[in-house]
Amino acid sequence: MSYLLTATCVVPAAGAILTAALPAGSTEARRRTTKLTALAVSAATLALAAVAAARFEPGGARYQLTESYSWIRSFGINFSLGVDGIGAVLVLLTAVLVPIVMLASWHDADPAPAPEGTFENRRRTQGFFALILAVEAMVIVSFLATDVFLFYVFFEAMLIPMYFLIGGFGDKAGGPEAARQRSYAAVKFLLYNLLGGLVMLAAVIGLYVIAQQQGQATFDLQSLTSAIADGKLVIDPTAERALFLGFFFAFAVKAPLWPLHTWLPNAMGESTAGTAVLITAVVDKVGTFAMLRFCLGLFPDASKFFAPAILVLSVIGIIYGALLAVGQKDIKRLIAYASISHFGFIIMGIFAMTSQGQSGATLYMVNHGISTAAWLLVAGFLISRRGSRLIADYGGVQKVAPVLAGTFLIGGLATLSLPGLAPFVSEFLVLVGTFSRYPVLGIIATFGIVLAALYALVLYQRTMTGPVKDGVRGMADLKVREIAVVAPLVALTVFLGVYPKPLTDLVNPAVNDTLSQVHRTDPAPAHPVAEPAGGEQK
Amino acid sequence: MNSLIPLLVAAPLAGAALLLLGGRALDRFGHWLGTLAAALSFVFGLVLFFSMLGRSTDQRPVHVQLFSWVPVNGFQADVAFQLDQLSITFVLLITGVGTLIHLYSVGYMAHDERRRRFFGYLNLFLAAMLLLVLADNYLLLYVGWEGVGLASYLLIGFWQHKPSAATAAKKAFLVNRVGDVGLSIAIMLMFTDFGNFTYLGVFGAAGQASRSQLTAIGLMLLLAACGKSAQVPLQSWLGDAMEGPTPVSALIHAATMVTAGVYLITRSHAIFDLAPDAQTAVVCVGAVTLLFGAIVGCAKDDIKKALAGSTMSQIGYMILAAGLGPIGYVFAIMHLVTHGFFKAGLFLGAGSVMHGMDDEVNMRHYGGLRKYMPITFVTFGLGYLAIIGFPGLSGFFSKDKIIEAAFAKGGTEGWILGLVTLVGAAVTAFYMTRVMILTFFGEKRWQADDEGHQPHPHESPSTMTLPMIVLAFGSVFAGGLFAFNSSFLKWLEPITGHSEGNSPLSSLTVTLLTSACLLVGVALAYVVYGRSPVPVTPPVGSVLTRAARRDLLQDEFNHAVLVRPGSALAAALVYLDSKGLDGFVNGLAAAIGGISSRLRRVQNGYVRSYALSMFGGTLVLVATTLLMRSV
Amino acid sequence: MNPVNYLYLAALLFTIGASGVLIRRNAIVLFMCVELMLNASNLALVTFSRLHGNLDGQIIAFFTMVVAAAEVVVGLAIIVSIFRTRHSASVDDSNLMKL
Amino acid sequence: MSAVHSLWMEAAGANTASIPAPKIEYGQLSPMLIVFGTALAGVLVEAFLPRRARYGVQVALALSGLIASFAAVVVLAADGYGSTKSGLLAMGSVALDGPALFLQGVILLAAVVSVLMYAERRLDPRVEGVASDAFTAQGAATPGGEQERLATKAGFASTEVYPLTLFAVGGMLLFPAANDLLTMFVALEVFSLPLYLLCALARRRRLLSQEAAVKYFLLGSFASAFFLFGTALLYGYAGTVRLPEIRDVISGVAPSTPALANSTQNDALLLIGLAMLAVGLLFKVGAVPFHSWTPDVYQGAPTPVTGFMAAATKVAAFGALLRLFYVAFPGLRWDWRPVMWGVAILTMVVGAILAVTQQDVKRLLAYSSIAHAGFILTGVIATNRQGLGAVLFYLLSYSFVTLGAFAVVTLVRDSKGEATHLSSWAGLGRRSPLVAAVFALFLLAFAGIPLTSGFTGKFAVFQAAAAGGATPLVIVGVLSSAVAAFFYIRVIVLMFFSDPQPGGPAVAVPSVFTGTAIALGVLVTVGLGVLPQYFLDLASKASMFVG
Repeated sequence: MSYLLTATCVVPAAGAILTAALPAGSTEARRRTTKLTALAVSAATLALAAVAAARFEPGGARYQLTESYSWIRSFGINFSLGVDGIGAVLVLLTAVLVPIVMLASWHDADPAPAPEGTFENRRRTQGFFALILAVEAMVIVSFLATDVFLFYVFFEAMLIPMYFLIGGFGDKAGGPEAARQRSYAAVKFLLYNLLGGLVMLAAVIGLYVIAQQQGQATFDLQSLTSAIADGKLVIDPTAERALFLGFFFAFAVKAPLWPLHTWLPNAMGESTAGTAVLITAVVDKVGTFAMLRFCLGLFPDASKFFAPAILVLSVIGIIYGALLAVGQKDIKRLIAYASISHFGFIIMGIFAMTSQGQSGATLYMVNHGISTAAWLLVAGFLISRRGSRLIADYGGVQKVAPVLAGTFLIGGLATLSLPGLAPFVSEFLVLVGTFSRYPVLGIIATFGIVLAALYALVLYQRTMTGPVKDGVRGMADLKVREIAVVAPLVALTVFLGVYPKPLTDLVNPAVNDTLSQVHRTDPAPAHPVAEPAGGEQK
Repeated sequence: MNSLIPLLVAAPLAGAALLLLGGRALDRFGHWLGTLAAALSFVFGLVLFFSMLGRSTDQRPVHVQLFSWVPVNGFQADVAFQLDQLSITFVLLITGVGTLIHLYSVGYMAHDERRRRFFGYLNLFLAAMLLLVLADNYLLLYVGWEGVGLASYLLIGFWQHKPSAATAAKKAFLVNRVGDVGLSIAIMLMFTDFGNFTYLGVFGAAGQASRSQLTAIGLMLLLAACGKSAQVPLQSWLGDAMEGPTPVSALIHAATMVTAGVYLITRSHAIFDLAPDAQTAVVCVGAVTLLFGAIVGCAKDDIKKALAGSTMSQIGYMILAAGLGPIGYVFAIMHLVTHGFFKAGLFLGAGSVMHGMDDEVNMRHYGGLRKYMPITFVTFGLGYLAIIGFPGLSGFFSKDKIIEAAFAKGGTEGWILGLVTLVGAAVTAFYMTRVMILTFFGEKRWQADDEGHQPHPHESPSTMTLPMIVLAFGSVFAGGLFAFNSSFLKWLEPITGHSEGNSPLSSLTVTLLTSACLLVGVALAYVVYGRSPVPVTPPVGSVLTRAARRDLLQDEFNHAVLVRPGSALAAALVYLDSKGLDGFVNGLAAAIGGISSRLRRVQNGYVRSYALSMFGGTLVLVATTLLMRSV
Repeated sequence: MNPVNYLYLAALLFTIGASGVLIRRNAIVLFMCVELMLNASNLALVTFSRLHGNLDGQIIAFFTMVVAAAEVVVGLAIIVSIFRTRHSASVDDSNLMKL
Repeated sequence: MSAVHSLWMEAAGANTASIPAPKIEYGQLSPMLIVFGTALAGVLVEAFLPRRARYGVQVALALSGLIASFAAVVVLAADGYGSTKSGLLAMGSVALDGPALFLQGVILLAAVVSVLMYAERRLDPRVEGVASDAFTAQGAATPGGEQERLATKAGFASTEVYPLTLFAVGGMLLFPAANDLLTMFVALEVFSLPLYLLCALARRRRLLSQEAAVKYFLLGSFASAFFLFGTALLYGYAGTVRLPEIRDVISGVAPSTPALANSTQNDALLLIGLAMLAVGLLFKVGAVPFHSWTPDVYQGAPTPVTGFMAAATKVAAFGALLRLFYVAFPGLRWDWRPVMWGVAILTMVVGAILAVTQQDVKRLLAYSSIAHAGFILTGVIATNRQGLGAVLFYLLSYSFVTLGAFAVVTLVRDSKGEATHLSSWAGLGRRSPLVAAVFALFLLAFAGIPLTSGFTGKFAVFQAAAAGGATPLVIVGVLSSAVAAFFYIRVIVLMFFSDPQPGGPAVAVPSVFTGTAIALGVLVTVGLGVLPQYFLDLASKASMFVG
């Protein structure tokens, strides 16, 4: 048994404790030590994640590098980790984004204008970076957990550091009103997700009880799924549907799926750009990831039963999110609604239950993470310069800060899934995968790409073009640190748009396995091409 | 040799990357770097062309697979190129005209501080356009398709500080996106029908598919073509796109990108040939746009917008021809190429005029420029003759063939189409003559601008005139060259197929009719604009004129049908989201709070009421316990 | 007399005691009502003891008396101390804490 | 009449013949005996030692007594009691089994922590040069009167609280172990009476303190009366007050006197008796609708006493409730379960909803304790072994979180003593991040966030309830947890995201006593959240009643 996966989880966790314990103080040197420590820890995590992904053999078993330690024997709970293709790419995404977020948030946690000697001035920096690392550790455990309970625990526990990140470290601008909005957003985030988690808790318990009654008292995902597949564990359809809904509700809140999305614009709007990236690019992905791994794996029949309804919701989400993004006046809320639209695509891809849809959805998680991070972080740089989130306060930025405008445009183009950039590949796969089974939904969803162009370009047009507005005049272009933040994201967006094969190779076997769990095969083409030019790959 | 094919795309792509990422260091020579990249690509194209010429007909198409792009179970998308007669034709047009326009831009953009970026965008456009025509499958074509859209967006909005330019760019992208939906759906349909979306695979299996499936695919492809080629109903962006620098209008919005729709339909002929209903739709779109663009072109005072209307109309010809099926494919492409020459020449001429007139675009402020800009006048004039189809010049050969083909469609349909194309030819002659007269003839009408600055019309520098001269050559001779011995027909026939159709009129009759229409158009224009001085402020004009000035109310229509309801919907949803969904949740929280504060009153602090609640509770407990037993 | 009647009496006394707790204001009276309830229980216990023919009930009754005595000690101490402060033994005056 | 008489005579004759000499298992009863003995010693200390020496001696005595008692519990457990063997002590009136030992252990630990909080003398500013604790100088003195001032000046201290607490602890130890209703009643009174007194002894806000005492006393004795009457009715039904014997009578294994069948042995007696016993116990656990004393008493009592009550009383009362339902009335499951469902649902929902609008920390915690009583009740209702183990575990985790939370409440002070109004807690996280973080941890544990003991307990209880077929209860529990989370989070928001009020309360630096109490709370909260297996095993092994 290798300890690689445990190390990948433990390093950021230990790093979080270490960072939190670093000497307090508001001097520049102290703060820099803190930041560099945290950055080093996240880099180490990235290295570990990369090693894990490299050691993963796409052709091999579904879960690899598995580790298992008894945790709570009474309930059959183990600390079991294992990585499959889907988990691998998402862990990589997390590990890549965290250092970038840290670098982007370099000064976000510098002492706020707070009274001398208060917490803000002494421990703010340590707190911020420790919380980020804590989130990273918990997210990674969630992606690697092969024990339902273990997953649940970290799925829920990550709310707490996220909550403090949202509520404690907002935009610097704004007075008491901003603070009020921020704590409202944090509470809303926590309550929504907590409610989701509690409903899931009921379902987790229900699953365990049913399994226990049939002599399968375990939370081990693989044992459960194989028992379900072999018919050793039979859940009656009503119960299965109820359990499915319990799980799905939690994931749909976190993902978020329309109409459970309303916490996201608040949370993303009020938090720092870095935190917003963590929310939308990393934490929310746990929700969609879990739909793919847990909902489909544990409740195949219920998944199929509810798939049409979920697809309808996700299509509504696609259009609704995009339309709301069009109507926003606030840059970050606009991006948040855009994300809601994108999550609609991801969920649609998952529940279309085709190889293309699910591979696409998995890629979408990664690509959306990268591209939205780029868009959002540049937006954050912009906002930090002007101190306003209102679109109307900007105009003509392109003239004074061309690099900023250029990267912002690339982020926007990635968001609207421009072919050649990574999100296109995944979005098209999702659309094709959905269309081949549900043509009408596929067509409606396709119109989401028009709306995506609308909100992305309108945002660019209003903020970056036109005559230079007063508050924008003299705005500095991106600094070296900021370019270092955006450059890797842009590079990844382009690279994965042109050559996503490394990811698809990882993801495909896991998707096949998931589809076989739900007993679904892709719809066959009506008139298959006798000799396909590309050659089938099985 | 085939390894040159990827380089066709790679050269301008590398140029774009270098220019866009390179930083200020490249400012001094970046424009030459960009031009070099374009020229290099052109050279590669020529080499490939001649090597293709050297092969027998069935050996000409070549196929290069670069790498597996998106491998997912059952879904294989490769980055692979297919170079055949059709694509090499486009390659040469794109890189040839492209190189010329790069050269022209060196002069035209000489004073723009962001010239390096401009060349970067131009190179990006070339790369995307080449990808579009070289792709061997629809998904890769889609990449190029949107890539040119992006380049077009960037270039239309190149002068971003002008709100009008930024708006126009956004509009162009959005309207194109609607078309892209069509392309997406078409690819999805192909995937579900055939499990494949390579040209080879789809065309090979098309015969087995039902007519309705093919019609659906065809219609979706048509939608895509409408977006990119500014055909009705997605035509509205092209006029606004003239906000971009003139070389852009010449390259993208006249010679190459906007013809991508024609390419798409011709390329997909295997589908359209089996879907007559889709073809009918194509023809209708072409015919309507042909007239629509021509009418708009008649009313515009902005020289570029007049030319844009003309472009729309000419592409309408091509689309119409492509919709005719094997009768018309070759001529659609032929007209496309000749149009590429003369329309690019015309736009460059217009740019040259603007260059000399301090960016004045209103033709009513021109007049008598032939004396000031002789080269521009001559090259523009040759382009003018070519486009109206003056016998012997390029446009004559290609347009004549299309009109013939329209008649050759046969039946009532053939007559209607033939007449439409003839009327179109007359209107073309009218509005182009109008442009010619307003710009180069008559009295000078230019005025000082607000700051009292008088324009001093002058001939453009040689980097600008040289491309215009080259294109003028093309405008004059290309058509004859193609028509000679039906060389173009023979060249493309293996790819597109060809049939003569059964024209009720002889070829000569058609030529005579066309010439007559041409004469009528020119004469009419002369009567209206040539004989009396042109008013500087436009007369009110008839209802039709006023409507035509406003692009036949297309924007008003879009606004009323799409934009206004759309923004109302968005606003309503924003309200609903905060008051409805969010309000529900907040209301729930408030309700719990309300219940809580009501319930709290029970806790009134009096021992006796606590005791009462306990006593009551006991009674209930006892009662229910007893009740449970009796039930 | 049928011993069961004692049971009815016990129930009646208990109810009277409980009602007293609900109705009376004076803390001492309230407390006496509680004592009445305890004594009603004692009566019931003794009666049942008699009916069952074992001594357990009677023994319990003794315990109850002791407990009641202890309760008096504690209860009166509390009531007296609060009376000293407020000069009132009305339980309705003690409602500083509510809601 | 004569038949009855002869029966009585015969029975009496049989009894007199077989009366054995009372046999007391001193060893097995040692936990209780040690505590009672220490309490008596404490009384003697009060009587004979000079005032100045009393504080130190009493604290040392109480702590050592409690620890010795805990050691006795551990020895008994190590001896196999509670897991492999069990016994009936003192002629069958006291049970020595798993739940009893486990809960006694928990009660003793809670008592140790409480005594540590009692002993805290650094938080309150020194009054006239004399260190002072949470208790009034002289309980009998009128609040604000001359006598009180003099007593304070003289450095008096209510060191009686230690023996009082020990008596209460002794009663609590007996309560869950009581194997007959009489013992149970006596134990109930033994631990209640000292608590009534303890409530009245606050140094600050004595009016509230006295009011709390009087309310607690009156309502408590009211509830005891119900309990006693219930005892009487059950005795009437079964002819015995031994729990196992009552069970046998109910199940028909040991029929009672047949002659009584018509007059007394009918189900009405049984059911009414059961309901009334339940009332007495539900009052102690603070279940709705018998909860109304909780907020007022929790608020008014001195905070260390509140902590002690909230933790230890709940443990003892649930122990007795479990024993009652599991030992005496398993046969009546189908009668009491629906009723208890209703009580549990009401308790969870009302507790959670009422807490939403609270403005006082102590009242908030009181309502929270009500909601938690509801969660624990779901485990009681499970009526399976898992449920029993889950309840035991929940009680362990809950008592430490509660004690920790109340210990933190004692630290936050302004010039008038503890600042319990929530508004004065605004921005606490900014002034004293550590204290606020610890309190936040306790709140999160209350809310049942994973990786805290609260989550493990909640999971165990709900899981048992679901396995016992009480799925709707689980769903209600989950939803009311969500509502409950709302007010816990509100406090966290207040502490961390609100701006501190100028002149708001400061956090006093505690002595080692309170420090230890809080540290223990944190340790147990995190420990039972992250690595609960050992204690789950312990609870699970202990979950077997004797009898």
